[in-house]
Amino acid sequence: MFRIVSHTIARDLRLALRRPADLASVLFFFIIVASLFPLGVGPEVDLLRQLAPGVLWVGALLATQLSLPRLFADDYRDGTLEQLALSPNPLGLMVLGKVIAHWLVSGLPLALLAPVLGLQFDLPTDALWVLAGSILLGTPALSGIGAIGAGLTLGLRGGGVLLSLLVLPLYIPVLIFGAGAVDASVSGLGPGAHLSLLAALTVGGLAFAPWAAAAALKIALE
Amino acid sequence: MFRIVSHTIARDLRLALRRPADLASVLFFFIIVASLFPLGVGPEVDLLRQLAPGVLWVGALLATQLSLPRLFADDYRDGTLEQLALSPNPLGLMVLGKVIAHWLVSGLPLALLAPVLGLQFDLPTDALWVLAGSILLGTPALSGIGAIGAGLTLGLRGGGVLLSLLVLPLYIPVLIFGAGAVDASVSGLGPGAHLSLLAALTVGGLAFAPWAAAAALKIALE
Amino acid sequence: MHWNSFSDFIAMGGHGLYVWGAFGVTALAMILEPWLVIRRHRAVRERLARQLRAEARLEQAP
Amino acid sequence: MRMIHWFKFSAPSTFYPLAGKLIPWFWALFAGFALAGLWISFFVAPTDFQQGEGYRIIFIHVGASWMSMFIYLVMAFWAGMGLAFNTRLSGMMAQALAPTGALFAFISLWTGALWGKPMWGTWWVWDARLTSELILLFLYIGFIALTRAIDDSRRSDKAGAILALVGVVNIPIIYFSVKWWNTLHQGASVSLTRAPAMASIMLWGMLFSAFAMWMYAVAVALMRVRTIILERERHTDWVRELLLDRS
Amino acid sequence: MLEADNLECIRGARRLFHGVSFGLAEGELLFLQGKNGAGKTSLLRMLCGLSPPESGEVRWKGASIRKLADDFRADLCYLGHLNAIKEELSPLENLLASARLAGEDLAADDALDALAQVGLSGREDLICRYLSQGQKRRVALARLVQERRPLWILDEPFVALDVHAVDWLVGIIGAHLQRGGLAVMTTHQPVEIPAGAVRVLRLGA
Amino acid sequence: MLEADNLECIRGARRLFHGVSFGLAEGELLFLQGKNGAGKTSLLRMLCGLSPPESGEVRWKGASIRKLADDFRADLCYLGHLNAIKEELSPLENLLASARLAGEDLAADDALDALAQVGLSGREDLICRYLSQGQKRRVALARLVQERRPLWILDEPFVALDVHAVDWLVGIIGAHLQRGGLAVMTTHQPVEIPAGAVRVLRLGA
Ligand code: HEM
Ligand SMILES: Nc1ncnc2c1ncn2[C@@H]1O[C@H](COP(=O)(O)OP(=O)(O)OP(=O)(O)O)[C@@H](O)[C@H]1O
Ligand SMILES: Nc1ncnc2c1ncn2[C@@H]1O[C@H](COP(=O)(O)OP(=O)(O)OP(=O)(O)O)[C@@H](O)[C@H]1O
Ligand SMILES: [Mg+2]
Ligand SMILES: [Mg+2]
Repeated sequence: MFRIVSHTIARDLRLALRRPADLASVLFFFIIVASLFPLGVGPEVDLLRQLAPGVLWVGALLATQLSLPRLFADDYRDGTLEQLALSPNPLGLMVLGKVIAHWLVSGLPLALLAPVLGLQFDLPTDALWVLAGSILLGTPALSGIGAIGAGLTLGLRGGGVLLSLLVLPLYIPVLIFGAGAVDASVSGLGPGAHLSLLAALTVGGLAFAPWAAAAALKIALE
Repeated sequence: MFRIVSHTIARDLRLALRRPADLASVLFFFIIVASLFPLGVGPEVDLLRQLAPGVLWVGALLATQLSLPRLFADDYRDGTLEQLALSPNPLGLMVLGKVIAHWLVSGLPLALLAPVLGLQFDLPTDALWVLAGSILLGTPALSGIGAIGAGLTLGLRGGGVLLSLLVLPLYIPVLIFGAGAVDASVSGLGPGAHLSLLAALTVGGLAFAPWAAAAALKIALE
Repeated sequence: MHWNSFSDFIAMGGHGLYVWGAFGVTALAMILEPWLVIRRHRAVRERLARQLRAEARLEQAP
Repeated sequence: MRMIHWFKFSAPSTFYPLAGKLIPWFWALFAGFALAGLWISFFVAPTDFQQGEGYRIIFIHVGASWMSMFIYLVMAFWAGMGLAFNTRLSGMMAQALAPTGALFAFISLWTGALWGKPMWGTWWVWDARLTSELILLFLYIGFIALTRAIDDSRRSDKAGAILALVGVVNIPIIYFSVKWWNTLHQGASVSLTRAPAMASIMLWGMLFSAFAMWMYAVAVALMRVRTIILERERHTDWVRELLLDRS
Repeated sequence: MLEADNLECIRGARRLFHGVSFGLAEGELLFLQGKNGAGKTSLLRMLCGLSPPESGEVRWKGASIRKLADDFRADLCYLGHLNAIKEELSPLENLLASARLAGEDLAADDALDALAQVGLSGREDLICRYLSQGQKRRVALARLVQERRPLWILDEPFVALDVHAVDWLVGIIGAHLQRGGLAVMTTHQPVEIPAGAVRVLRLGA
Repeated sequence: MLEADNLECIRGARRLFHGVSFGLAEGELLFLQGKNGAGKTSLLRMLCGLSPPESGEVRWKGASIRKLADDFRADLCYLGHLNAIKEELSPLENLLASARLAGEDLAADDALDALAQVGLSGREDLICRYLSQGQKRRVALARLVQERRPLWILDEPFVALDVHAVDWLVGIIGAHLQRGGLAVMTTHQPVEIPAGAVRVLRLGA
């Protein structure tokens, strides 16, 4: 059972490494989004500091979300997904593997990068740590929920945009608790409560989402 | 010469109408981004009003940008692009047609929707008009520049994210002048200068971009 | 010469961290880059030579 | 006649050994300029009465900023030559320059940030010049990412060329941003038309370090282009001879 | 072993086929014929359990494949119109990855051997995007070399292959039947499978 | 009319072919042969001007196709491995749109007629996603019915077609040659084109 998960992770990671441009590009998208806002909003430092948690979390969310359409699309297009569905292992486990691999190449690097961008917004050091932590905790839930959306929109033309439509509303709780944690830390309250809610979302998401996504995939293949 | 442009527009519009989900999704993405920010940032009205031009423009920009990867990808995958390149008409004109069609199903509806979202941020009426006008004027440039990026990244795996990386930096002037126009109108200065700069960008973009994009497409097909 | 001592020189009138941070990272980058380039050049030469030798051998022994 | 010479040297097989001979000279020039520049920056230039010792960052900051823009222009020039005349070497030059240009853009940002903290009290402001320099870095990275993502060298040269040419518009924006927008960042203090606004010794320091960086950029780019030439020309007879003889 | 009982397939307003029944025993090949659009692909996907029949049932070893689920799939090897290979992996990596994901262990040597058999020696490490149409198909077919599951379902396996490759594939399928395997296959090209019992089913008028 | 002069093709480290030269006159068919990966598709794309040859030149009516550019393309009809049809348009819409984008006017009646000839009557308005593999290929081939340009370049046109459709296509190509057209074609299936001069070019050892 764990072997099938780890094989899937290994394969997906290898594919991801085969095109390092992808990984880099998710990160740069994050950087660019985080840099667009100040340009649109204007350069006042105080205003920007207030905005920072929201902007960075929205950026992380959009960056994750951008890489979702390809979670299953490649496998679908070239027929691999059919083969996976026909393999004698539970499809849910393979989806779990794919979700974990997706997190490793999106959520994890985003969490590492976020504090650097936080500096641009002049966030205090404490808040930077909380920012990284909250993104680390929250992104697995994003990958999991995203997998459901990616499964449901698979093979639909314009799936990419439809996908955002389905997934972003489900991302809102993660966004609220995530940005909330950083806000709380900036304003001197402890971020603990928010972080534990985030952790709960992630555990729930990872336990439940792969199976829902697997069901969606089976429908897409019919 | 104009016939080939209009034929291309007609075909692309028909395809777009065949999947109305797409059009709807661009709009909903815009709505969702514009609604995520208040959630991430918090509900103070004054703060939000200050943010509005930037957030709405960034939203419009990301929404346009999201629909770019499919500008040529479908035609490439199913072989239509080869056929276009082999047709005895200048490829640049067909690209121009595709760019205009893209604008008609992305930029135009965004401009119509933007004032409604502006209301959510409590923008004054004048500013709402300027917002709609600036988006109307600026988005053709976005579609044009986007076409270059879409052509350059065509057929590359992970092209979608690479595309954002290439295109978003080039979008920044449009963003600055666009959001600047709204800002200027909010703060009582006239938006005229910003708007004419936007118009200049658009004219330049539409005159030049299709040919650059066509060159990129020919390279992708080699 | 307006430095009274070596520690004065390091302190840079209180801005030592900034000045040395700037010069240090620049120096580091300008050492690292050529080093990487040279290393890659050597690796490429070796790899290509190996490949070409293998090819030559294949051609000689049909 | 000119043209013939030009095409002769733009043949990779003649350029490769030529570059090999030139590289040491550029390193030597680099060393000379760098020593002179460093000497001026630390031992000749006086303490600034306003900014204290912190201003010594200027000696790298300005040079790196200039080079980051200049290298982009050169890169775009090569790229355009490649598109127009279909010379193989041009694309290789463009690709060899990009990482060095990106490095200088990064150094400009880094030193600027380290200067900004003591001077303006913040690492970063969203000022037009700073922002456009950041965009320049993104453009370099975009160019590198694009050319790496395409593995057919001919295609990647052409695609990169289009991107480089499109991105050129950013350079005047960076340069004139201080004039166009009223910003925190310093305006141009070196100009050909009017007398230098700063002490001439500082000007010399900046010029020396900028020349050092220039020589450095040429040397590194030549080294890199030699690697690229080898990789791309590995099937030609001259590379075969070159590699099989020596090793 | 494999039984189809009164299968019906409806697509849109069209009834593609109905009352399709057959039984297939060990060592037998079912050759599905019919003109373009007759419903061959649709029937094969039904036999795999990918799409449910409108009415009727598919049975494997006497039990419904819906119920058997994973147990049925463990006995099945399906090869569709699409190749199921990743364009950015090499043939070798593709073969290893697909074996692993199907829950099997394939040694690298065996994989190399299989690739050599399908005529891809020298291209084991070239990414598949650069392969020709026929070479891509060969990568997909290389799976069959080591495949020991009893039921093969092949949808136009000969497409894009040159004559040598067609001969090779015919041999592989023959060997599979000899071992007591079952196969269901479609193709528009005239081929001769040198095997025991070939049964033919024509779909459509 | 069509001349290839000493063409060379390099892909990655491999020289696929070199010194390929031929001339093709009116009413002649060039039958390109070679095993999978020999470079047939690559050569056809070169003849179209889609990818430039490493060395050598393609000439049409005596002038280089690089120079002729649009004038050459106005005489050319290319049909590749891919069908160039939109899955969300119907066969009729596909046919009309592709004719228009190629700069030709096709009357709806003629288009319907062409679709009927390729055996798609009754499916003119079904979107192409639902068509079977062979039916999609037929939509792509329907272009040829009305096609009067002199040079046809066809890359494995018979793939996925059933026997009837193959016969029909053979007839269409024959008629084109009879009219004085030129054609270059590859296929792995054995077919007989009933036409004047068939020249054969084998790529690869
Ligand atoms: C990350 C932050 C910064 C960036 C990206 C940046 C960027 C640049 C660029 C691109 C130039 C060259 C443009 C030209 O010569 O016209 C430049 C020059 C210069 N910068 Fe900065 N800068 C930054 C921070 C600073 C700071 C904090 C200061 C000092 C308070 C400063 C002072 C100067 C000066 C004096 C010049 C030379 C202007 C001239 O003589 O032309 N910069 N910078
Ligand atoms: N929604 C629909 N409405 C009407 N007909 C449909 C619909 N969906 C599919 N069809 C028809 O169902 C058939 C599907 O056939 P299938 O793909 O199984 O054919 P096939 O026998 O495999 O053909 P080929 O030899 O071309 O591969 C086609 O004739 C198609 O036109
Ligand atoms: N980068 C590369 N490195 C090495 N070989 C390559 C590269 N790109 C393509 N090739 C080879 O070039 C050939 C391309 O062949 P092409 O597609 O023209 O073949 P074909 O004759 O049409 O074959 P098929 O009958 O299978 O369609 C293949 O053999 C492929 O392996
Ligand atoms: Mg079929
Ligand atoms: Mg081919």
